[in-house]
Amino acid sequence: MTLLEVNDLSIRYAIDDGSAVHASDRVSFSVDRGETYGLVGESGCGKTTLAKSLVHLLDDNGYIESGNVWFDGTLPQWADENGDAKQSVIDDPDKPVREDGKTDLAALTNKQIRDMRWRDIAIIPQSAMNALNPVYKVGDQIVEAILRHEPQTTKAEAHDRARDLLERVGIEPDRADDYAHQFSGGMKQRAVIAMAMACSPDLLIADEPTTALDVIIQDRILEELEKLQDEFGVSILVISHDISVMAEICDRMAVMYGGKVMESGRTEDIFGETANPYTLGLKNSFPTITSADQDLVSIPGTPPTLRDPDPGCRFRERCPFAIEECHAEHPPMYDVADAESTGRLREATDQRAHGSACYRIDELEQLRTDALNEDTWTEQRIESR
Amino acid sequence: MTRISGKYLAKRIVVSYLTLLVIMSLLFVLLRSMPGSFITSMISSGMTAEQIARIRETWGLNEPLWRQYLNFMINYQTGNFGRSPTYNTQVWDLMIRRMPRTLVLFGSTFIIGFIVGPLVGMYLGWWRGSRKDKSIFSTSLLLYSMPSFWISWLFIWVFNYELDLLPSAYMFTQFPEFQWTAFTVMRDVLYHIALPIMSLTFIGWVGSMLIMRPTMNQVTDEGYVFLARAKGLSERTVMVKHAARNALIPVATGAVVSLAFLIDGSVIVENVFNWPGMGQIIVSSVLNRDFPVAQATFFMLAVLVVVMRLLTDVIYTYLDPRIKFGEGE
Amino acid sequence: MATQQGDSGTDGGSVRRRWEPRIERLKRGWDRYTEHRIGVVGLVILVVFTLWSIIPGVFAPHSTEWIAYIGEPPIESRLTAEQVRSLPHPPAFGDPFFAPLGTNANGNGILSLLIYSAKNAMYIGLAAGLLSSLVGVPLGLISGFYGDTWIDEAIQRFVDIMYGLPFLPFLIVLVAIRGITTTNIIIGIAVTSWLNNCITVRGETLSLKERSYVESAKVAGASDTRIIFRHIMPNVLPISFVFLAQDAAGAVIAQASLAYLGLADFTANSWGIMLENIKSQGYIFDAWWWLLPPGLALMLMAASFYFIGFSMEDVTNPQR
Amino acid sequence: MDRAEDREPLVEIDGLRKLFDQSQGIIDTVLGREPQPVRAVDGVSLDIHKGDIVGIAGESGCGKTTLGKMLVKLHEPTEGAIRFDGNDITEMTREEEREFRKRVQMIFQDPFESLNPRMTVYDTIAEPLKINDMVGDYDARRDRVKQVLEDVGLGPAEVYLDAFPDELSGGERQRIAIARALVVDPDFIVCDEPVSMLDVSIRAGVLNLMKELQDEYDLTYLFISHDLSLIRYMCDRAGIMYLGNMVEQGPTDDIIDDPKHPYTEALFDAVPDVELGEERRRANATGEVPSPRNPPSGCRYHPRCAHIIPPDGWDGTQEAFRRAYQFKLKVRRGDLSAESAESADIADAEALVEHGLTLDIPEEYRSETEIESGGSKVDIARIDLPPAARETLVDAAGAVLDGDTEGALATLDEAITTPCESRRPEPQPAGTREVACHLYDEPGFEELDSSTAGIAPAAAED
Repeated sequence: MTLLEVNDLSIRYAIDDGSAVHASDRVSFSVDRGETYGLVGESGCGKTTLAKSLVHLLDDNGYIESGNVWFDGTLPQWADENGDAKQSVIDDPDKPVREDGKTDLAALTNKQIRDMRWRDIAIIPQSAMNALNPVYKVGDQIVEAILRHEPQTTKAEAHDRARDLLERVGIEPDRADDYAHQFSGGMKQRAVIAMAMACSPDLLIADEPTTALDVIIQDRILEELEKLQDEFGVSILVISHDISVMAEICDRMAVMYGGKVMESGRTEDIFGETANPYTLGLKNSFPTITSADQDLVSIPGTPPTLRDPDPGCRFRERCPFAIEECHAEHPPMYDVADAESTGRLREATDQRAHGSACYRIDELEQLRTDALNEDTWTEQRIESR
Repeated sequence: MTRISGKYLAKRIVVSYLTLLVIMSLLFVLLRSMPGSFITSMISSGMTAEQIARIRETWGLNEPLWRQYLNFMINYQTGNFGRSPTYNTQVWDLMIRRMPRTLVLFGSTFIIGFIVGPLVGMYLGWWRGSRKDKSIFSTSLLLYSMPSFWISWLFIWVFNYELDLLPSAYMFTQFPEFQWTAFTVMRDVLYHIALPIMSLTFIGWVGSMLIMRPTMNQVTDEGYVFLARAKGLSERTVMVKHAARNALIPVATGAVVSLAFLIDGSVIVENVFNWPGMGQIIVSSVLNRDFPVAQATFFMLAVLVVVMRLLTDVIYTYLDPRIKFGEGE
Repeated sequence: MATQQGDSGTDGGSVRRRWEPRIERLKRGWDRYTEHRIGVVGLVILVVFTLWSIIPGVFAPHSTEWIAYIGEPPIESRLTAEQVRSLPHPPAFGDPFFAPLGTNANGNGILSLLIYSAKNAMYIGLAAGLLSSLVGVPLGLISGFYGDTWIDEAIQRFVDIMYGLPFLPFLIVLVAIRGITTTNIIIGIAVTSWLNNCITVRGETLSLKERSYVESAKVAGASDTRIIFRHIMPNVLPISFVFLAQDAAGAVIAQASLAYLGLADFTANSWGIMLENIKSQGYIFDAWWWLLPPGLALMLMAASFYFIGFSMEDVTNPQR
Repeated sequence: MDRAEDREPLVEIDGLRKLFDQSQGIIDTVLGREPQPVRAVDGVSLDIHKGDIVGIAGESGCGKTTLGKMLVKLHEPTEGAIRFDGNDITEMTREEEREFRKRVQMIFQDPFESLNPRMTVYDTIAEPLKINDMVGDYDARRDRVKQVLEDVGLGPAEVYLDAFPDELSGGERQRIAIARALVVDPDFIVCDEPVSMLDVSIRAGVLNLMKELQDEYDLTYLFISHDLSLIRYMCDRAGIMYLGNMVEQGPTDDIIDDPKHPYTEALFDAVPDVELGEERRRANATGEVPSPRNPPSGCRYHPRCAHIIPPDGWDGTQEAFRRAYQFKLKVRRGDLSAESAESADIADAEALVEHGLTLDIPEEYRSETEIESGGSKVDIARIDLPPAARETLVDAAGAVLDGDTEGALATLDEAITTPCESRRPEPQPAGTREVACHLYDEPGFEELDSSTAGIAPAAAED
């Protein structure tokens, strides 16, 4: 069952001089209920922007230019007793609710989306270590979230729930009366996760959930997320630059580069049957702890600025496999399995299947072999092309 | 529940006391370095050398300077501020009478300034860069640039001279026909204090606004502000409850600085409005070389600043739970 | 020690090459500065006042000695009683004389006085601001660089003591000690106004010296002086310019306040003295043309410094 | 097997200690406030041989950066000696220090902070030359800078010479930081997390560059990183630090493939891997790193250790002892108090013991009853706790419920003891490496970790 369906979402940041940063460009992906979906990419690839835009939390100069965000859930006032959208709302052409009861988050006003934040979609920000307000008790901050979305709850009940939530993530309930500075780094992270579960949301967006943490604590937090997913059945959208973390926790993922999805599909497919030059390059440059002798090869050049980019493939300037076509237009998502079996390019119709945005996946075997060769990635080769 | 330990407080009081001692020594030296002395005005040409010597002895000026200094420091420990040659009264009585009048003026401007300033600063910082921010900010800088006596004159001109609404001088009606009750006195004081307060606060709030605005702006980038939004709270709640509460912390530090600004302002305003407080006598005593009074007024104002610093620390611990004074971690 | 000799360039080309990036940077800074409208306004006001102080004769209709009805010195006739009674005279445009902002009680033209007084305010503002930066910045640098040592502690205690002294009365004492001259007023203002400067520079220095570029200079063997002058000071100076502007504004106001209290160099022309005169001669409510212009001029001068200071703060703010 | 052994060490570190005093004002000193120093580095010994890349790994706050900074004389050691090429660097003459500064350099973590924003690339790189009066005139200097720029892969150099750091990308900045370190042609470079702020796709380039330059410039590196896979990629030898101590050091591959110290083991278990397939084991460690201001006594790691050693005569399992010991720690930290018992609805002492015996560890290491209860209690009957110990625990829990935490602690301190908390383990040779853990002290404890403890005597001679 699809929980979230993002279609052709484009996000821009306006700049003073009139140009715009294309932080996310016609991005599509979908998240199923109960699954962990990953958005992986380097800094500035648009992954965080994308996540924030789902609940309209972009910076002041950012805006959604086009696209839809279909979410299986709706505003409290549009819902019937089961939480589904009322028929009258579905029929109302002025309300952005689809036949199947999904609501287009992108079309909601700021005031409307506020009612859905945290109740339906909770987001753990990148700097979760600073996400707790230093001047309020940790427990009170959880209570605040509960009371905001469930006004009928009494304060005492909310307090009990806050303590219970903390205990579930492994924090002594008494610590609810402590301030954030009395918590260690790992505990802060757990507290934020507990807070995120306060209103049992359907979707949890975790932006770099373990980046600032030490490795042993990171390990525990990853376990905590898995446990919560089992317990609450929540879907998790993880955003991270750390490929190994993503490989471990995600069911499916999308690899982003320069505001575009380069490759998407099941985690096994992405790492086992890699089908995009960028992902291939990324794999080459990532050290693993298990293999003793490996040669790391980095991708030459630097990421594009995304300021009014030209229509060509975003990766072509760093790509050793770029061809004439790549300069004309960014490739659409092609179905990988199809290309591999038939040797022909066919645009992917199913968002869930393994897809790759590259004109050359019809010669996939060749790409994979060449990508393993270090010489392929030297600067000279790419420039002499 | 305060997080200041007794030991820390004791330490701070010792430091403040030492600071005051140094300030007093500095004052002693500086005041004595001014040319002339108050006895010059008491000595008339017809006096004999003996008479002059007696006057000098009465005011303790025949002793060597280091002796005078010691006497001064020791007397101050016991609260003996000496006699004023120009006011011809015990300086201590003078202080006791004048200090409250200054504090009334001072306290009310301070409070109004510290409500208006941070409030405006909060809005401007939150909407930094907006058209509203730009126009209000530049206007407030214009206000901040006005000489306080000049703005007082303008107020007097409008509210007293043209409209005849408010009195332009003194703290009480000079020859009251009314019954002396607490209520009438209070009403009379309020009536007289209106213009001085208006003049002071018209400029005074800008100081705390200037501190609040940038900190408020920084706070908007904090993770907890983002999280508060993500929780679905309204912009207003996010701004007031989460952002402003944190941005207030540095404003507490700024309070001491703007206090100094306010003292200057009230010195001028007391002189303009003939307000019978400390600011009025501090200028005249310096100009008349009335050392006992000058020393005492400087001392009292220094005590005010030092006490405010201590208070700021206490306020700090209430504003910021992270701060714990005087305990090793 | 490393000398700059080798860098002064063996040929003109290398000098140009060395300076080009810096000029480019300045240009970018200027572009960002001009984004702020108040900064531009402040600059325009300041330019006007600067012109007034350099070439007042071009703008002023008369000299400061000009007297209504009589004209420029040498003065040969006296005013009639009726003429005296008409003083201070409201703005007049040719009939009976030309004085666009009227005259004061002595018959001097307000506009001319106003323009000739700009020099005094400008001088006091810039000199006091500069002087207090010259005290505050080095002390702040030293205090921050030797943070948590007795040097720092001593400087900070001294700052505490200075904060305990009320600014204006203290200034009065200082000026009284040394005699009321413009120079002494400037020194007095500088002595009392370096505190904020010192504290801010100290804080900035404390954070700058933890930067790893300072540490890598240390690893390379750089001396303390080199680190202070090459690595910390250039990064502190922009902020101290902001404070210079603010101190200048404060000085302009402080001087006017002193004048109001009767402590001004009455041989000079200044806006403060114009206001002191209207008070002592008792015309506050009778001569708006005399009351308003000097106050407005003071306000605009101080405001222009503030405007420039705060716009610069934005330009130098590394967060952007 | 260990090629470093037959060469002279370039850097010898012996018993190095660094305590950071909390800042103290004059007034504090007068009033006699007790300083409580941060024990950043607490007794580290290490040899670095010429031509090696030695890695230092550890979590934040373990003292690895402080160690690195002491090696380049950014911090003065509180105790111990550092010898560079045979000379003690804490006792150098001015002249010797000048020489030392040319031979030793450092590369810092954050490329956005390590370049002065108001200096051009040329000025930045040329600065060490100027300070040390190395290359004569402007032109010669400029040529040298250009050459180094090309060496670090920033060619043509002209493009970069007059640029300011804010015009460059993170990777370019870090290369410039490397160029600045190389320009004096040093022998030894301390690299403090040199790539942690860089994007993955850029990272490998910088690492490979560092490897290439090592050959070209004949360099020795100390490579500090929290990322163990980078340590594995870069380093010949590695040391693992925990709370200022070196817990294990030796050839990198040996340490990673067969960690001996329980902390090292946990550290490597915690690293996720892109390699798909078998499920990774999670790290078996409790709690978080304690404050270096007040570190645990004895072995710094013992409060978190999975292999904590029971006292002589303990006839229950090691796991039972670990739980009992955690109970004691919880009482000491105040996590178990009459108040907390109340809020958790704990009726009697037995229940409090059951709650206190739980371990905050990944689920795969938990007992069944622990999992069932969501980590809030264990069934006391199902762990092999000696009856005497069990009695002590219940007594102590009773005291806790009565509000007498002191009494409870006294009881526990007497009964639940471990050599790990009383004695500080000395680094012991174990196979190809040195390990500081009581498990390797005497053969008597071998059975606790039979798979690894057997090889201990092998390298004891050197």
